[in-house]
Amino acid sequence: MIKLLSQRLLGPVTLLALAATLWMGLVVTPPDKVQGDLARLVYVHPALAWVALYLSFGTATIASGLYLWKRTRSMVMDRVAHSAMEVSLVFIVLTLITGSIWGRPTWGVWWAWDARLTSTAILGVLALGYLALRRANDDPTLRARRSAVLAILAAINVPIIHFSVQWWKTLHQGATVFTASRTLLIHGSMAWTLLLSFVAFTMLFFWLLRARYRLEVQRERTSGQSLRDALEERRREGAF
Amino acid sequence: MIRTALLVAGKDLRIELRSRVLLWQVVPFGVMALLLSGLALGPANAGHSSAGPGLFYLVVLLVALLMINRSQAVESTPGTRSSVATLGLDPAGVFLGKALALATELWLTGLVLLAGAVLFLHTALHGALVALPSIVVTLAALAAAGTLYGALTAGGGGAATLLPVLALPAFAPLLIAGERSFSAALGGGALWEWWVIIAVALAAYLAIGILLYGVLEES
Amino acid sequence: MIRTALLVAGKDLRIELRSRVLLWQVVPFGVMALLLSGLALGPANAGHSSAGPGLFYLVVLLVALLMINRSQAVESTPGTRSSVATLGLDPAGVFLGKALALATELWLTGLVLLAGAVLFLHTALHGALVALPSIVVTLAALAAAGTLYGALTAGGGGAATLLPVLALPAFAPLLIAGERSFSAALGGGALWEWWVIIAVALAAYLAIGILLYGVLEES
Amino acid sequence: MANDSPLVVQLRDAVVLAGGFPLLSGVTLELHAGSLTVVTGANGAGKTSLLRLLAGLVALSSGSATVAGVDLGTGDPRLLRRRVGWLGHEGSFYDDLTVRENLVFAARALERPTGEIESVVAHVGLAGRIDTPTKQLSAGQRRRLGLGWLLLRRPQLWLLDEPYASLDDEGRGFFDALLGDVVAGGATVVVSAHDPLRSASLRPRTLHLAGGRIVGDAS
Amino acid sequence: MANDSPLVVQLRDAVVLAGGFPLLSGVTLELHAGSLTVVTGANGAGKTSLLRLLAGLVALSSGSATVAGVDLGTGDPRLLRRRVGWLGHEGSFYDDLTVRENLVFAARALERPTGEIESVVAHVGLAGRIDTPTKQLSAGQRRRLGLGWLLLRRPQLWLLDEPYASLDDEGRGFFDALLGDVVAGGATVVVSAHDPLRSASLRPRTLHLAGGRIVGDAS
Ligand code: HEM
Ligand SMILES: Nc1ncnc2c1ncn2[C@@H]1O[C@H](COP(=O)(O)OP(=O)(O)OP(=O)(O)O)[C@@H](O)[C@H]1O
Ligand SMILES: Nc1ncnc2c1ncn2[C@@H]1O[C@H](COP(=O)(O)OP(=O)(O)OP(=O)(O)O)[C@@H](O)[C@H]1O
Ligand SMILES: [Mg+2]
Ligand SMILES: [Mg+2]
Repeated sequence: MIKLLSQRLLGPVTLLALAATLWMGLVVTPPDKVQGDLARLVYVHPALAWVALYLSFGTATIASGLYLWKRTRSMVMDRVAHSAMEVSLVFIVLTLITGSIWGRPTWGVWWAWDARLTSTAILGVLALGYLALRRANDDPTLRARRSAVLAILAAINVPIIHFSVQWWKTLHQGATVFTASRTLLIHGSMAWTLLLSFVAFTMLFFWLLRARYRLEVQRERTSGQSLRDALEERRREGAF
Repeated sequence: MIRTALLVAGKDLRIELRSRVLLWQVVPFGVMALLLSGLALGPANAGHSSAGPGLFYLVVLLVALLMINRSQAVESTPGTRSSVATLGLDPAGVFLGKALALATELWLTGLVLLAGAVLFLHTALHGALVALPSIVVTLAALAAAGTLYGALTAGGGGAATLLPVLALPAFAPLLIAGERSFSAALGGGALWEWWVIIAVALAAYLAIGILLYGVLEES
Repeated sequence: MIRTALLVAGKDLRIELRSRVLLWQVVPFGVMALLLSGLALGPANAGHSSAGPGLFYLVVLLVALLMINRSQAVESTPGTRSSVATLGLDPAGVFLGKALALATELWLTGLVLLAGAVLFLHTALHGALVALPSIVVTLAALAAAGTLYGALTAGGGGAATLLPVLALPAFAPLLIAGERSFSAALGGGALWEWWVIIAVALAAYLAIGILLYGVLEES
Repeated sequence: MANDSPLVVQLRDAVVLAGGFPLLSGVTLELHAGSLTVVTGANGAGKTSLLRLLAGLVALSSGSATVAGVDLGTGDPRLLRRRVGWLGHEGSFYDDLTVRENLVFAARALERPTGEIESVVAHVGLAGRIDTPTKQLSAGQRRRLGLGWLLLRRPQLWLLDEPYASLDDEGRGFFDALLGDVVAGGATVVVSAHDPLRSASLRPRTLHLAGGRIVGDAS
Repeated sequence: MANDSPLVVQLRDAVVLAGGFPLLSGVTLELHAGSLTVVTGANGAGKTSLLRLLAGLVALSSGSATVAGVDLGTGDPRLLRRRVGWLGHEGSFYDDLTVRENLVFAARALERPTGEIESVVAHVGLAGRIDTPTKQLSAGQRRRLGLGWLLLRRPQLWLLDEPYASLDDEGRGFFDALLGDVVAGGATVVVSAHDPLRSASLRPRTLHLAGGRIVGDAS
C-alpha cells in the first residue's frame, strides 16, 4: 500500500518540488549584488551536478558491482545500471550546459581548463563510452558483463580524476571561482531554496530512473513476445 | 596463475618478436609522432623544454593504443578464440601475462621515446633519468589498464575504434600524473601526490584485472 | 570511373552507417582527444586561443588514422579480397570512391571537432568559419592521401601499425599547411601560399591515386 | 536407448539466442560416455550452434544443460572447457606461431609433457611443416593441425564440426581410425557432418536437426 | 585430348613462389572452353594455389600462362578477373552488408540488372535470409551465397575450391545441376575436390596434383 502510494506519488511530488524550486528561485529570493539574476543559476546548476556526478554515477556503479557479485547477479542490476548511466549522461550534459551559460558572462568564456570542468567532461565521455559499449554488444549476457566491468573501471577512475585534476590545477592556478560563489549563500531564503533544489532534483533523478527502468522492462516484455514468435518461426523452418 | 602468466606473456612476446612490429613500426611511429606534435604546436611552444613531459606521454598514449589493439587482435580471430577458450586457462593468469607482455613492450618503446625527447625536445637528460622510476610504474599501470580495456572491446566489428573512446578517459589521469611527476623530476623535485595516484591506479587495475578478467573472457 | 566511385563510396558509407561507428565512437574519441590534448598542454597553454588550430589538426590526424584503418579493414578479410578482386572494378574508381567516403566521414567529424575547438579552446567562431573552406580542402587531401597509404599497408599482419609510420610524414606538410591557414584565418588574414600547398597536395594525391591505385591493388 | 555408462550431455529444452534469433529452438538430448553421435541437417539447421553450446562457447538462454558434469547455467564454464576439445570450421591457432610453437603452447597450458609433440605432428602428417607458421598452411593442413591439437589434449568430450571438410583421403582414413580409438577409450564424440561416416565399423547414433531442433534420432 | 573449342587456359611450366616456397613447381596444362576439370591431390599438393593462379590472384614467378585470353605475365589482370568467378574456402563478401546488399553491389559493379537478385537468392535457398548480414550466416549459407554471386555473374571461367565442403545434400544436388548447366552453356569450370563429383552424368577430366605439379591426368 505504501509502496503503491509512493509509486503513484513520486511523479506529482517531484513536479511540485521542481515548481516550488522555480518559484522560490525566481520570485522569492533576491537577485545577487554582483551577478544579478544570473546568480539564480545556483538553484539549478549545483543540484544538477550533484545528481550527475554522485547520485546517478554512484547508482550505476553499485548496481554494476551487484551484478558482478555472483550471489546478486541478475538482469535487474544490469537494467538499473544501464538506466542510471543514461540518466547520468543527461544530467552531466545539463550540468555542462548550465555551467557554460553561467561561465560565459562570469568568466567571459564558455569553457575554461578548470579542474572541475575538465573532470566533469571526462566523466561525460565515460558515460557515453558506457552506452557505446552497450550498443556494440548484441548478446545480453556479454553486454551485461562487459558494461558492468566498465562501470567499475569508470568508478575507480572517478576519485583518481578527482584528485589528479585537483592537484594538477592547484599547481597551475590560484584561487577558484567556487569559494567566491559560496559567499552568495548567506541569505536565509537562498539557503532554503538551494536545499530545496537538491531535494527536487534528487527526486527527479529517481523518477527518471524508474521511468527508464520501466521502459526497459516493457521493451523486454515485448521482446519476450517476439521471442516466442521467433521460436515458432525458427521451428517451422525445418518442417517442410 | 604465475605459470599461466609467464606462458601467455612468452607467447605474446614471441609473436611480437616474430613480426618485428615493435622495432619497425611502433617505435618509428612514436618518434614520428613526437616530431609531429612538435610541429603541430609550432616552434615557439615545442622548443620549450617544458613541453617535453606532456608530449612524451601523449605519444606514449598513442603507441599504447596501437599496442593494445595488436595484443587483442592476436586472440580474436574466431577460430583462435574457440580453441584457446577450450584450453581453460586461468583468467587471472592470462590477464597478468598479457599485461606483462604489454608492459615490456611499452618499457622498450618508452626508453626510445625518452631518448627522443632528450634529443628533439631539449628535455634535460638528468631530469629524464630521475623521472625513470615514475615512468616505469606509469607504463605498467597503462599496460594493466590497457589489457582490461582491450578485453572489454575485443571482437566485434567496431571494437578497435571503441577502445580509444573507453580507454582515453581512464588513461587521462595516468597521463596527468605521469606528466606531473616527470615535470617535477625535471624541476629537481619529487611530488609524492602523483606517485600516490600512479601507485593506486596500478594496484587498482591489477586487482580488478585479477578479479574480473574471467568475467570478460566468458561469452 | 565515376560510376564505380559512387558505387564504392555508397558501399563504404553504408557499412559505416550500419555500424554507427562514426557517431558512437569516432566522434567521442575526437572530443576526448581534444580534451586530453588540452590536459597534456596544461591549462596555461590550452587556454591560449593560438593552440586551437594546431590541436584541431592533431586530433583530426588521429581520427583520420582510425578511419583509414577501418576503411581498409572492410576490404581485407581474405575471402573478401579474392571475391571483390574478381569483380574487376576500375581501380581509379575504387580509389575515388574510397577517398570520397573517407572525406565525407572526415568532414562530418571535422565539423564536430571545430565546434569543440570553439567551445573548449576558445577558437573564435568567426575565424573558424573563415577557415572552413581551407579545412574542407585539407580534409579532402587527407582523405585522398589516406586512401593511398591505406592501400599500401593493407593486408598483412602489422598493417594497422605500419600505416601511421608511412602516413605521418606524408600528412605532416598537410597538417602544417592546414594549421597555418587556419591560424591565418583566425588572425583575419588569408595566406595564399598555404592554399597553394593544400591544393597542390590534393591534386597530386588524386592524380597519383587515379593513376597508381591499380598497381597497389594487385598483389 | 538404455545405457548404464554415465551421462555426459544432458540438455532439456535448450534455447540459444543470437541477437533475438533462436540458433537453437529447444533441444532435449542425452548422451552417454563412450558414445559416438553424428549430427546432420540442412545448412543453417543449427549443427554448429549445438556443438558450440556443448563446448560452452555460447550462452544458454533458457532451458537447462549439463555437460561433462558442469551446469551451463550456473557452473564454471572454464571447468567445462578444459574437458572438451573443439575442431571448428576455421583454423584455430595463433597464426603467427609455427605448428610446433602452437602445440607447445597448448601442452604447457594443459600441463602436459611437450615430448609427445613431434610424434603427434608426424602422426597427423605434418612432419615436414612443423616449423611453418600456421597462417601459411593449406586448408587441409590446418585441419590436421587441429586434429593434432586434440590428440595432444585427449579431452573427455570431442566436438568436431564437419571434420571431413578439406581433409584428403588419407586424412579421412586416419580420422576414422582415430574416432574408433577415441570412442573405445571411453571418450564421448559428437560430429557434425553432411556425409555419413565412412567407416562401416563405427555405428554412430545419428541426430537430424532442422530449425534449431532435433527432428530425427536413429541409432 | 583433341578438341576444337578454343583454349581458355594455357600454362607452360608455371611456377608460383610464396616467400621462397614453391606453391606450384612447374605446371603445364591446357583447358578448352566448355570443359569440366576436377583437380585432386593430397593436402598441400597445390590445388588452391593452381586455382588462385588461374584467377590472377597470385603472380606467376616463371613459366608462361595465358588464361581467358590474358597473358598473366604481361596482360591486364583486371581484364582476366572480370572473366573468372571464384568460390573460395572462406566466405567472400562484405561481412557487414546483408545478402541482398552484397549482391546488389556485385551486380552494379558488373553493370548487370539488379532485378534477378531475388530469384537468384531464392534459387540458392537463401530466400529467408536475404536481409541477414552476411557475418551471421552459417558455413553452408555462406557457400550458397557464394554460388549465388557466381550465378549472377555467369563468368567465362569458374574456379571452385572445394565447393562441396559444408553444403548439405540438397545444396550439392543443386550444385551438380548448376555445373551441368554451366558447362553446357560453354563456360569452363575447374573444381578442386577431395571427393569425386557426385553426378554420374558429368564426365570431368581429373588432374591429380602432388608437390605442386600435375602427376596424373585422366579424362
Ligand atoms: C561548463 C562549466 C561548468 C561545469 C562543467 C561545472 C560543473 C560543476 C560540478 C561538477 C559541480 C559539483 C561539484 C561538487 O559537488 O563536487 C559544480 C558545482 C558548482 N558550480 Fe559549477 N560548473 C561549471 C560552471 C560554473 C560556473 C560558471 C559557476 C559560477 C560562476 C559555477 C558555480 C558552481 C557552484 C556555486 C557550485 C556549487 C558547489 C560548490 O559550491 O562547490 N559553475 N559545478
Ligand atoms: N544474429 C542472427 N540473426 C539471424 N539469423 C542468425 C543470426 N545468427 C545466426 N543466424 C542463423 O542461425 C543459423 C545458424 O546455424 P548454424 O551455424 O548452427 O548452422 P549449421 O547447421 O551449422 O549450418 P551449416 O551446415 O551451414 O554449417 C543460420 O540459419 C543463420 O542464418
Ligand atoms: N610461405 C610459405 N612457406 C612455406 N610453405 C608454404 C608457404 N605458403 C604456402 N606453403 C605451403 O604450400 C602448400 C599450399 O598448398 P595449397 O594451399 O595450394 O594446397 P591444397 O592442395 O589446396 O591443399 P588442401 O587440400 O589442404 O586445401 C602447402 O603445403 C603449404 O604448407
Ligand atoms: Mg555449421
Ligand atoms: Mg586448398
